[in-house]
Amino acid sequence: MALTATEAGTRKLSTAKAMVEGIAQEMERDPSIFVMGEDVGAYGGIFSSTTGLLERFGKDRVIDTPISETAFLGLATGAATEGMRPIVELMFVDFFGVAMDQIYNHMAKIHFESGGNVKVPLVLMTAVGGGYSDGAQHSQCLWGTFAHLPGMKVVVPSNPADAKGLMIAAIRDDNPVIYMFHKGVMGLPWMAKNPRAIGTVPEGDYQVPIGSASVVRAGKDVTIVTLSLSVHHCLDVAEELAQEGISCEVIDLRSLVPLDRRTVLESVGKTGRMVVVDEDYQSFGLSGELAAIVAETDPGMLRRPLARVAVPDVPIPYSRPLEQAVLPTHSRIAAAIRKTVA
Amino acid sequence: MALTATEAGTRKLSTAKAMVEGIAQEMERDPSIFVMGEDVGAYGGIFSSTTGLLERFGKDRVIDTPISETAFLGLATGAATEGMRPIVELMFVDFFGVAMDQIYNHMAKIHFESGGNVKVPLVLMTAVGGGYSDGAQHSQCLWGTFAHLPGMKVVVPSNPADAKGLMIAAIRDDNPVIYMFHKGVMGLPWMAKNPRAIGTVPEGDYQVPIGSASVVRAGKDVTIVTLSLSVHHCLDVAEELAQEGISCEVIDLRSLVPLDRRTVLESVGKTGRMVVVDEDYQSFGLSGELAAIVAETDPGMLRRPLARVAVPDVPIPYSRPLEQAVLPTHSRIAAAIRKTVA
Amino acid sequence: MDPKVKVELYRTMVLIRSFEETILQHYHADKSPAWDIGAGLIPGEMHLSAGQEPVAAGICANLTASDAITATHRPHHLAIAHGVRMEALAAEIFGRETGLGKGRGGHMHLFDPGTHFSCSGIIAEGLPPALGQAFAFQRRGLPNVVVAVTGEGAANQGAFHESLNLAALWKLPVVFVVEDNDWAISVPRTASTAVPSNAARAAAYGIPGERVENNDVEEVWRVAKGAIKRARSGDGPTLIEVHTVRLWGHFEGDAQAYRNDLEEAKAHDPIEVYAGLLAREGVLDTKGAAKIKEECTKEVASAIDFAKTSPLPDPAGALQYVFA
Amino acid sequence: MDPKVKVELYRTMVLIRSFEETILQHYHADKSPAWDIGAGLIPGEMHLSAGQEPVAAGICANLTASDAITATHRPHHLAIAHGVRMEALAAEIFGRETGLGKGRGGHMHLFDPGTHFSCSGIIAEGLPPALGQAFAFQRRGLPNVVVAVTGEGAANQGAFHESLNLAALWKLPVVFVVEDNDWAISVPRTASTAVPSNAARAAAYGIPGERVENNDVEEVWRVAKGAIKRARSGDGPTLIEVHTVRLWGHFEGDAQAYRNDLEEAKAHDPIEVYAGLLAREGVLDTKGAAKIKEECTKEVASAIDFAKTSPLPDPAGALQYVFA
Ligand SMILES: Cc1ncc(C[n+]2csc(CCOP(=O)(O)OP(=O)(O)O)c2C)c(N)n1
Ligand SMILES: Cc1ncc(C[n+]2csc(CCOP(=O)(O)OP(=O)(O)O)c2C)c(N)n1
Ligand SMILES: [Mg+2]
Ligand SMILES: [Mg+2]
Repeated sequence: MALTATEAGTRKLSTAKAMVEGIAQEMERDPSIFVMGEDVGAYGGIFSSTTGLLERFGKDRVIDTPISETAFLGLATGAATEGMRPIVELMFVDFFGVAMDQIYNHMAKIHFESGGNVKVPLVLMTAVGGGYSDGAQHSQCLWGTFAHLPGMKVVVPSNPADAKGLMIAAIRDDNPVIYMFHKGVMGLPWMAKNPRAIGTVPEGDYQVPIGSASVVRAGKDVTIVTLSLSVHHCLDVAEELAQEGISCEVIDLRSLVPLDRRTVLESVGKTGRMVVVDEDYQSFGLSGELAAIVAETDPGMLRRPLARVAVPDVPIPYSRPLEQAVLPTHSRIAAAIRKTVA
Repeated sequence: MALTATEAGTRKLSTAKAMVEGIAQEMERDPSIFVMGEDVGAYGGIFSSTTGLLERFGKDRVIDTPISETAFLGLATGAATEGMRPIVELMFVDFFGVAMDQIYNHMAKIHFESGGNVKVPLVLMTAVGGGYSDGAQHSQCLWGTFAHLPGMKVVVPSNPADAKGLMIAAIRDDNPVIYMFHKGVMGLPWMAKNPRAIGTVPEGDYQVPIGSASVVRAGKDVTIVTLSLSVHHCLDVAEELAQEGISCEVIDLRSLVPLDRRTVLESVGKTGRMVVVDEDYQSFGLSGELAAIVAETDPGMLRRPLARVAVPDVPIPYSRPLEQAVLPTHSRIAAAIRKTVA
Repeated sequence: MDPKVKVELYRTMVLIRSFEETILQHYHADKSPAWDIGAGLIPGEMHLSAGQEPVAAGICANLTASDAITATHRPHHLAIAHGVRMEALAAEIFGRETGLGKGRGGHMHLFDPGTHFSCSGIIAEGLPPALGQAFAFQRRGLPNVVVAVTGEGAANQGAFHESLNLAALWKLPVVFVVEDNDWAISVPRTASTAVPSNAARAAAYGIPGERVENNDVEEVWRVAKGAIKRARSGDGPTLIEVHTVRLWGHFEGDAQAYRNDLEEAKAHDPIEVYAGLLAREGVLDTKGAAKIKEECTKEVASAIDFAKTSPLPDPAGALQYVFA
Repeated sequence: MDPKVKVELYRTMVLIRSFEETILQHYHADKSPAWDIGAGLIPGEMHLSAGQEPVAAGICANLTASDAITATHRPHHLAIAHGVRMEALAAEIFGRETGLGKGRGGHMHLFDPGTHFSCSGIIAEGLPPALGQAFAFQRRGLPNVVVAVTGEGAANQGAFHESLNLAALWKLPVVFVVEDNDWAISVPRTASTAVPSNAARAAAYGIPGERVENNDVEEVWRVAKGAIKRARSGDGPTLIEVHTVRLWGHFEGDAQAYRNDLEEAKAHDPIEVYAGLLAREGVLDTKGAAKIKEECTKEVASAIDFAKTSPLPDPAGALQYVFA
């Protein structure tokens, strides 16, 4: 069974395989870890987030559930309070509403309400994002919703190496961590693949610290703050705009809670311009928070108006031309950057 | 049965009574309106939002439900799609998580998904806010959560006259409207009363337009943007600071969706300073959105750093000294304003 | 049973299958060589109902366009059987401006006010709005009923319980139908449900519960008839479970590697089974069946043609319809 | 039944009532003249359990501190009967740094890892975490069980259904207990629940269901004993409903104008009823009962004293404990 495939030192994995590798290595190490969710067993996860785990760890540790998100997410919380370390999958983040009370009033709050006496170490992993015409109930990102509510860490990897390192960090964290993976970065064989969905992944056991953003491209004219699949769109646009003499610094946030304010502020302090590219809904979300961080530090930092490239407060439409019109696509990103540096 | 009490022209009502009056007048006018929720009948609503309605309109139109929020909120949606106009109560907004799928994937999206063919005219009213030691699961505001997700209007009255006018506007709106009333502005006999929780309310039928903020105090040094109970704290602080020669302009947003950008921008354009006072969690919420609105219009507008007085991303603690430390209290607001104008 | 009804049941099933086969074909036609779910004339997830036609045909033969029906993520069979305009249905699936939702909804979000048809992509969460339609009918003194359909996997979701209790409590005119196709994606019924029949769950709400075995369209028709009559006369809801079969994948692209019952399932294609029965009964001969097939194929072809020649939505309108 | 057990059941009930009466007194003591829910030494909502002591006493007599119990917004009786340290319980209610949750939780959010006690203010949503405790016990091969308690109003919440199905499916060592006190705030059971007994709902999960009538502490004890034994031996969950009584308001300050059964309820105070029985049986005479009362009063007084003299949390620590 080949969970990993080594290729002469620079071994490349898809994001999905990198996640699975991180989970598997941790499960080897710590018997209190188990994986639970809908179709995580024989199917291997609808988005391949658990492929091969059942075969490797058996059905006592890789557990298919009924379609009872409230029951099994709550079960994960309770098991965590008794010292286990569950990794539980919510198949699409869009389904959060059937179990949000468990997530938000229990998983996220028990540690606080207990005055620190009860820990809830678990990973809630969930697929996010659109772009393949899955409609209004299966295409959302919603990280702004989770980041607004205190008590859970929120991580959002964009590439295979980070996916593994953030997974290991999330598993070892003593807090509940929401791990949001975009379908478009998983490297699935049945979906349009971003070329960077396959990349070099260290073999061993390593963590990407939660709360630390990554400057994925250095530049001096404008700061692009983004995350998840949009990182790749932004890198593509940055490459293109470099030809026009525009130098973009691209920040992959990687975590929303905690948010790496310093990396953002340093960059904006340098470029004086900020474009936020966010596949979540625009208002009352990430772009706002970033604007506030700048404004409460030094509003003079921004020499040009903030630009936001996000979903313009509309449910995600099914039909392709409409969906493409509301997503943060290459052309919208490029236009926003050009306007900001003009 | 005295739903209203006239006193020589300037009739005063509590916010609760003003809401009920608005509902009752509309129910008289339109037989398709009904009221539904837990304890809305004989009890009259835990926060008196339906007092007297059962006696007046009978149990076919004022309906107690089982504790099945998913079922009865969804029922309201379905009844609305068939042309009725439900007013449905979620007792505390903190309980949203048991029914968020109905609220957010159905109520809010059906109109869009149907290409405008199916309307969902309903009012979802819900109590928000803390300050009386009700703990982490019964004290939240969460308006940022609802404002982030497209498809529903979000109104948040702060006083009796607005409460009635916004209720009538919400009932007549052809969209789902979340109507969030703070327990502390209702004028309840069993809770610390803000003096402005009782005020003059026009007798007749009038609307406060949804999406229009109100400048409740004009000033020139600093713009305080706020809503709900915090409006009153801000007015008190503004009064106090006037003695020190600080002139505060206080904006009561009244609606978050749609958001009255113009009123905010005009004021900040004038004062060059913004303090946001928000009883919801600080990050990824209202204060961010307001910062973004300014930053995307003209970051130079702000001559001093933004100040945010909100709940600092912590669940609401039970014990009084802790709760008071995290709420936007008089002293925190005053300190933030002083610092901003310094 | 009236032979005319039998033929109608058969015709409805054939019409559904013709439609689904045509969608299947178009769905896969332009996704290769590197199969991409987001590519082609019909992008996105596609949940087809082949095998479950008896549920749709048997129930909907007892309904009129004034009655409502709520379906799941797998909604086409019910939409067609209930009389949703096939052109508008097909156009929505093709994402066209002429579709039921002007291309905004897609195949899991079909709304047809004319026939009170709706569906939802969230498991069991179509039931609560169905209660509201029933409530509106009841309060207005209308004789209409609502049929609310879910899968057997969905019967373990909280919304199922809340909806049955509320409907029973208020004697709402609803018929709850569980399509038991043995699978919830890759999870077999035995791994999701603590009881062998969801009909047993009716006891938790003091309402009648019935299970129809063998994917038997006539039995569905009979049991649904009784339940719908009961609902119409104000006696409240009934819970019906139909043991049916999912002939194809959960969604298109599902390799079904987890499944060991496929051969057996294929051997129980309900349309073939019913054709055999009607032939044996002398109700419909091969020629009659062929004629029906031909008529259905034509109807479907014209609907698909309408869809394919309809305009895609103008991106300029992407922000429309958020608010009324 | 062993007379010692009987006396213990009685003592537990008296201890609970003493505690609740003392809380009641302190709660109201400093909220007048203008009664303000947020004022006084004990602010906030206060849901007391007077009348429901038989449930707590009867169940917990069968548990050890290695077993878990999950309660609702009305949790004190279960906490006390399960052996949660009364000082820390009282201190939490008074919002002190020495409380179970260092004042962060409050009376609806009590967590005691030592006795695996927890509760939640959200209706029926305490059940899913209880499954997880049971899961952990099961997977580790421990003989411990979890008792998961809700009200009869809560039995109509989706979480109830999902939890029972999952527990039955996986044979988790859980005992579900429904406290039927006839009311969910102002909504009577008949207006919320489609069946007369929640025990009937066990059929929906293929597990045993039992209803205990008359708030009978000994019958609770007997039925719970059987169910706990069953859970411990790996035979899975049981659903028990106890018909009990809410002697006081839903929360303090509730005028109960909606209620017409108050006189009758008062006449059925289970502690008086049981005292009468034990006297008739010769198990406990008036003197013995008085002694128990006195001991309990003392224990409570000392716990309350501890709470009142403990420090309030330092506001400087308000941001602590969000993350571990
Ligand atoms: C609340 C929720 N959880 C999970 C899903 C993902 N999902 C879509 S269909 C499905 C299986 C449904 O099984 P069943 O109810 O038996 O219907 P079937 O697909 O067999 O028709 C799942 C798990 C969803 N749409 N909604
Ligand atoms: C999901 C949810 N809905 C509503 C409430 C408000 N609420 C608190 S207690 C209660 C009544 C509970 O009734 P029951 O379950 O019978 O318990 P009892 O109070 O009688 O002990 C309600 C409606 C809540 N806490 N959570
Ligand atoms: Mg199924
Ligand atoms: Mg009760």
